[in-house]
Amino acid sequence: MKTVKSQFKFKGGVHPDYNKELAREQPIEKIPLPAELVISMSQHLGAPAKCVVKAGDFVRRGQVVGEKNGFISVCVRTSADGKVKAIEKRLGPAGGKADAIILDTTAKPEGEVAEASGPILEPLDWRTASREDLLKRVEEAGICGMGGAGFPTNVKLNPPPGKRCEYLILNGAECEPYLTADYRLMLERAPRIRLGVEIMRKILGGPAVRIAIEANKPEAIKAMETAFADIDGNVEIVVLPVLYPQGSEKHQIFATVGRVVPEPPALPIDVGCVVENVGTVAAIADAVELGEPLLERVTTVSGGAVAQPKNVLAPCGTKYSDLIAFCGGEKEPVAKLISGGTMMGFAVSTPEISTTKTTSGLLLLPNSKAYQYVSQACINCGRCVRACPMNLNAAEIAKAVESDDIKGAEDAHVMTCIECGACSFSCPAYRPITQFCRRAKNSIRARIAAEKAKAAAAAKK
Amino acid sequence: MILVGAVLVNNFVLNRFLGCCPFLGVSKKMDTALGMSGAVVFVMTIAAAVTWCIDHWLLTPNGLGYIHTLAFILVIASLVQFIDIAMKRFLPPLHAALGIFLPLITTNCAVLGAAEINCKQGTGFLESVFFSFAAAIGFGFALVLFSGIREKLAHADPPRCFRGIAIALVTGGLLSLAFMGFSGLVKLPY
Amino acid sequence: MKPKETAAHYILSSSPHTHSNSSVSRIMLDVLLALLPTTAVGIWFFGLPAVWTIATCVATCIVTEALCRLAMGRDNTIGDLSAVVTGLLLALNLPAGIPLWMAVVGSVFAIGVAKQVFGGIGMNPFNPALAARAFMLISFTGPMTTWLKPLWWKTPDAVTTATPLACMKGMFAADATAHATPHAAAKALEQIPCLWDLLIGNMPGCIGEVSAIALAIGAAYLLVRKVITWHIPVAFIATVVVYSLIAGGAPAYAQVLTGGVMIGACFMATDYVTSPTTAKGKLVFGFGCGLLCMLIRQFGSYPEGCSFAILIMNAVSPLINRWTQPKPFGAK
Amino acid sequence: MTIAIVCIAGVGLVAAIVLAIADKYLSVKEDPRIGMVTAALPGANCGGCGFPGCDGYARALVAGTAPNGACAAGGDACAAEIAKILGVEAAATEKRVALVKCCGTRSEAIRVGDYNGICDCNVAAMTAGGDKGCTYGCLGYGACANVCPKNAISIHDGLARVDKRLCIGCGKCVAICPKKVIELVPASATIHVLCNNPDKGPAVRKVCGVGCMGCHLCEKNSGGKEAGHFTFEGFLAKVNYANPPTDAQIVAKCPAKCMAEDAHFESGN
Repeated sequence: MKTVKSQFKFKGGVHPDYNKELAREQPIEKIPLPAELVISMSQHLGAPAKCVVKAGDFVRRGQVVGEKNGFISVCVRTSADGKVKAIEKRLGPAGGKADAIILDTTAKPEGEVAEASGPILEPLDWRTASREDLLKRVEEAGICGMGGAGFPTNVKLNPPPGKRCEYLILNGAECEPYLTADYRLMLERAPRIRLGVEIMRKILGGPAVRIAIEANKPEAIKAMETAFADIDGNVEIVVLPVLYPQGSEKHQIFATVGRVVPEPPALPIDVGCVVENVGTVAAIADAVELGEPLLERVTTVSGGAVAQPKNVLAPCGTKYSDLIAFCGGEKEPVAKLISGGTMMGFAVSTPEISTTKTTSGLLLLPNSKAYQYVSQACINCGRCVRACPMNLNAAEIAKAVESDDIKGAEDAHVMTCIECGACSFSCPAYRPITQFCRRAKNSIRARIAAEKAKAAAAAKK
Repeated sequence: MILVGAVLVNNFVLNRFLGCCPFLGVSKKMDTALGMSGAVVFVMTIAAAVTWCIDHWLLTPNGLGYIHTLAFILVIASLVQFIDIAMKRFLPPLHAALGIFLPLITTNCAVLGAAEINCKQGTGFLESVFFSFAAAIGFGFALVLFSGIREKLAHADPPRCFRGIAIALVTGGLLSLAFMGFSGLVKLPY
Repeated sequence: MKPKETAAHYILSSSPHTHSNSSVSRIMLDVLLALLPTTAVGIWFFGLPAVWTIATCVATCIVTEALCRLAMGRDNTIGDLSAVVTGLLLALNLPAGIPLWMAVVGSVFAIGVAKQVFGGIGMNPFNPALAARAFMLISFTGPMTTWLKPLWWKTPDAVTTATPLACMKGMFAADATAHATPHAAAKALEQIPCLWDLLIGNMPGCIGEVSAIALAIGAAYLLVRKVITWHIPVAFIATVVVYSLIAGGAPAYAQVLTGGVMIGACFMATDYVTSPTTAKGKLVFGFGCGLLCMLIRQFGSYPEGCSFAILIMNAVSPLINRWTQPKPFGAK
Repeated sequence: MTIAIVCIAGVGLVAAIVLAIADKYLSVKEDPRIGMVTAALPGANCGGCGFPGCDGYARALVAGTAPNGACAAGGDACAAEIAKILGVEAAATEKRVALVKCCGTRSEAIRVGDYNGICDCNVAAMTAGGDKGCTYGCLGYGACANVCPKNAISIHDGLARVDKRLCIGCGKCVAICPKKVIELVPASATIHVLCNNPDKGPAVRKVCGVGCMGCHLCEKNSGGKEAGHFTFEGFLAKVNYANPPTDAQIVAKCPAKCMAEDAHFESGN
């Protein structure tokens, strides 16, 4: 085990104000169980889970309420005891609608139902358990990537035949402004993370381990050094320079091991790497050793307008309004409510939306911090091109999309865009470049889907 | 010298203002501009060779210098037709891209202009062919430059009344202005 | 039956939700600040006429911009200061003694024809100030090449004079025949001001192009503020130096320090809108500017090729852009 | 003079022979029907069909990749002629036009946030599901108006409206709308339900003053369920366009005010 400095620097990147001091020193606090939870069936990337309970049912904490629905999908378990009030389509933070269970946690079970006791799943000893058992446990615990995208973890940990994982990279960069959830996790639950790493190493067939942490988190680096001090095998802590988007999967792989993931549809496993967020790793440790599925997560509640910024451990499905109330409410009027960080998070329209497995932060921005687009003409200054970590000509893409030339945007490799926001961040004309890219990607995806459907229909004929 | 002169200094489009129709018509996309340039280079070079032969061996000996314009039009028109057919057969994508503009070369004053200038200068065969070739390169150069600007202008947002060809003309004028800087670079006899 | 508005009413926008605080007007302000030294030196050497020319150009540009936007029914864009920059740059590229009405015509051309017709800031294919200068050079050749002698207001006997450039032009030819008539070359060399004068700007020329030191200070400021990158100025000047070393004629330092090379390389060619986006493209662009500038200086009929060279490269920059697209991270 | 005539004639003759030979040996065999179909089309090259010019559409027709009847300029007569050339029956279709099934104007439907970004429905819908309280309704950012080849759609008071006379029923707006609020309906139908929200009455009322609550009054007033003028999806009434209602009375009787008699905005009126 040793600590090394990152040898590779990717091109581009920006330096937003991190504003982490707001919540950095706040220990993780557990929120009292809210009276109502809204548990979405779509908390992960891929097909939403299939709801298997109905209104009026009484469910026990940890019970499967949504079944895995396809290969890229995970199951959903209820985060608390309670009675299903209704199943409705609810708006998620990203703007999509999905079935959600409205759970009344104050309801008492009818009749004589035995008190739930003991662990939800049978605890496993990872040393003796088989690789398949461990993988199955990750799957049935409903674990997905907790960094933001929510990719099903069991799929990631099970590389397709012919591909081998050489490096397991732990993402502790947390480069999003304001967010400190992963940081607190690394400080407070370092042994858990170590246990998770050992389990994952076993599942993946003993890859080398790289723990990537940005240089501005010396305490976290120290905590990791202590926790991993006596681990054997090829394990390194890689200290990354402070640069957004250091937490992006592709850039982290480059910064830690110097490998470049080719353009989509290539995945990190194609260059022998698996990247997991530290939160996910801790969740795996819990699922295996304690038999505790992924039912709650740490969410940073911060931003200038919240009274007491906190790192809250809250059950998945907690409404934003409950989180805000737990953090002392609003200090000043909120201009923008953001689910996630300021660079890639989603602005939401109402605090009635609830958290998911991927909600890493909830930011309440006052008017002074909520910048608005005014969108002047592009002056071709090239700042976005220099800032783009994917080395795209963002200005060109934005101009093409602005004049409805989606084909032109596609030719400029818009599909490679990771929507990190560095372009819009650095644009002196305040152009919503990232949004232009999103628009292009959206219509290209729609077109490809339409073409596929057409081809499928033709094949049927 | 002829090359530099014809490409930069006495550029057909930007200085002699010959061939403005395809200059404006085919310059919206760079790919078509490149194809068109190729076609013009090809047509102009061959046309120069053919017209030189006709002028020297058919018209001048018979004292028919006064009808050479007529004869040239005839020859160039058939030549373009021939290229049109050949291209459709051998290079269908290019043909599809050039579409309506290929027959336009038929009446392209640049082609005829080059032949006329050759005639007036009384230059030798090789020199004539080379001059036409150079002039066509110059035409193509201007066309490609212009198409680059127009592709950029496609994302611009000019006032409504200036959209389309109006703005292209303004741009062409400014480009011509810039090319004035080359004047005197090569002292050509014509 | 109208439903009540909910209490919370947030701003909904796509990420990112934070910004670097850079802005167009701040960039333009930086350019203006960077031009301050050279403006001051120009006014010192050329006196009141320089003040009037600058004031006229800037004022006309602002008014034209406002009127154009009004006529088009679009937002007023004076606030982004780009019109002020255009006006100042145009004025700095004019001889101090030019009749003011010509300065007005040039400014109207710059904003009206070269910029707003295309839709305003960011859309123009050619640098407005340079397009206007080229337009004026062709339309008003006489006044545009009549130079005030520096510090003429101190020694009022000889007011106008020739620029060193005109002398240097002869030197290309003189150099070729230097063996036959060594005196001609030596005589031409004598007419070039000494290095110190070239650096501080004690020579006839346009208001803003004379003082290399002042321009270098401005360029350094822009580089430090990261408004421009080093690529274009360095490629431009290096090409001029290499060319003059190879082709002979006037010494390389004189080629760089006279005429519009310094202001062109640092302020005109680096105009964002009309130059390529990528570093590679910028190098090609700078090289092209330098090469064309020297070609025109040596062979062309105008003594100065800098503005034409940049204008032509402006036209080429979409092509350069097309061929120097950045390669996406991970692309083959 | 004679020489001149002979010369020109000679040159012309040689050229003609060369061209004739070229035409014979180098010409490309094309499906003759392409030429015939092109001739049958109006030749306006308007692009309304979505193909590059009439020739492009003709090629697609002959290749079987395009539906007949997409040419609005040529109309039914043209379609019939093309059908004859291609040897297929012309689909006897009634003219269909786009209908925006929403009447929640800015004053009626609440907005839950201040949208700030690109003026396009699809990206607006990606931003917190859009700024409209009703997540089914028209956002009014004009994605449909942008794709309409006939400029038949315009935005009024935060709502897209279709000009029935200009609409050619190409369906591009239907495809692009993120809220799926646009439907192609028979041009002859005059009574429409202008709502797309299948939620329960109180939920609809919370976000829109003119949303359908699923009260079934329109059905009752038009002769009951047996008459079959309406179908219901959740708490949303839908006109059965196979058997549309004709009695304008029901429009006035709709308590939610979400029905309209000929809802198509006509430009100039």
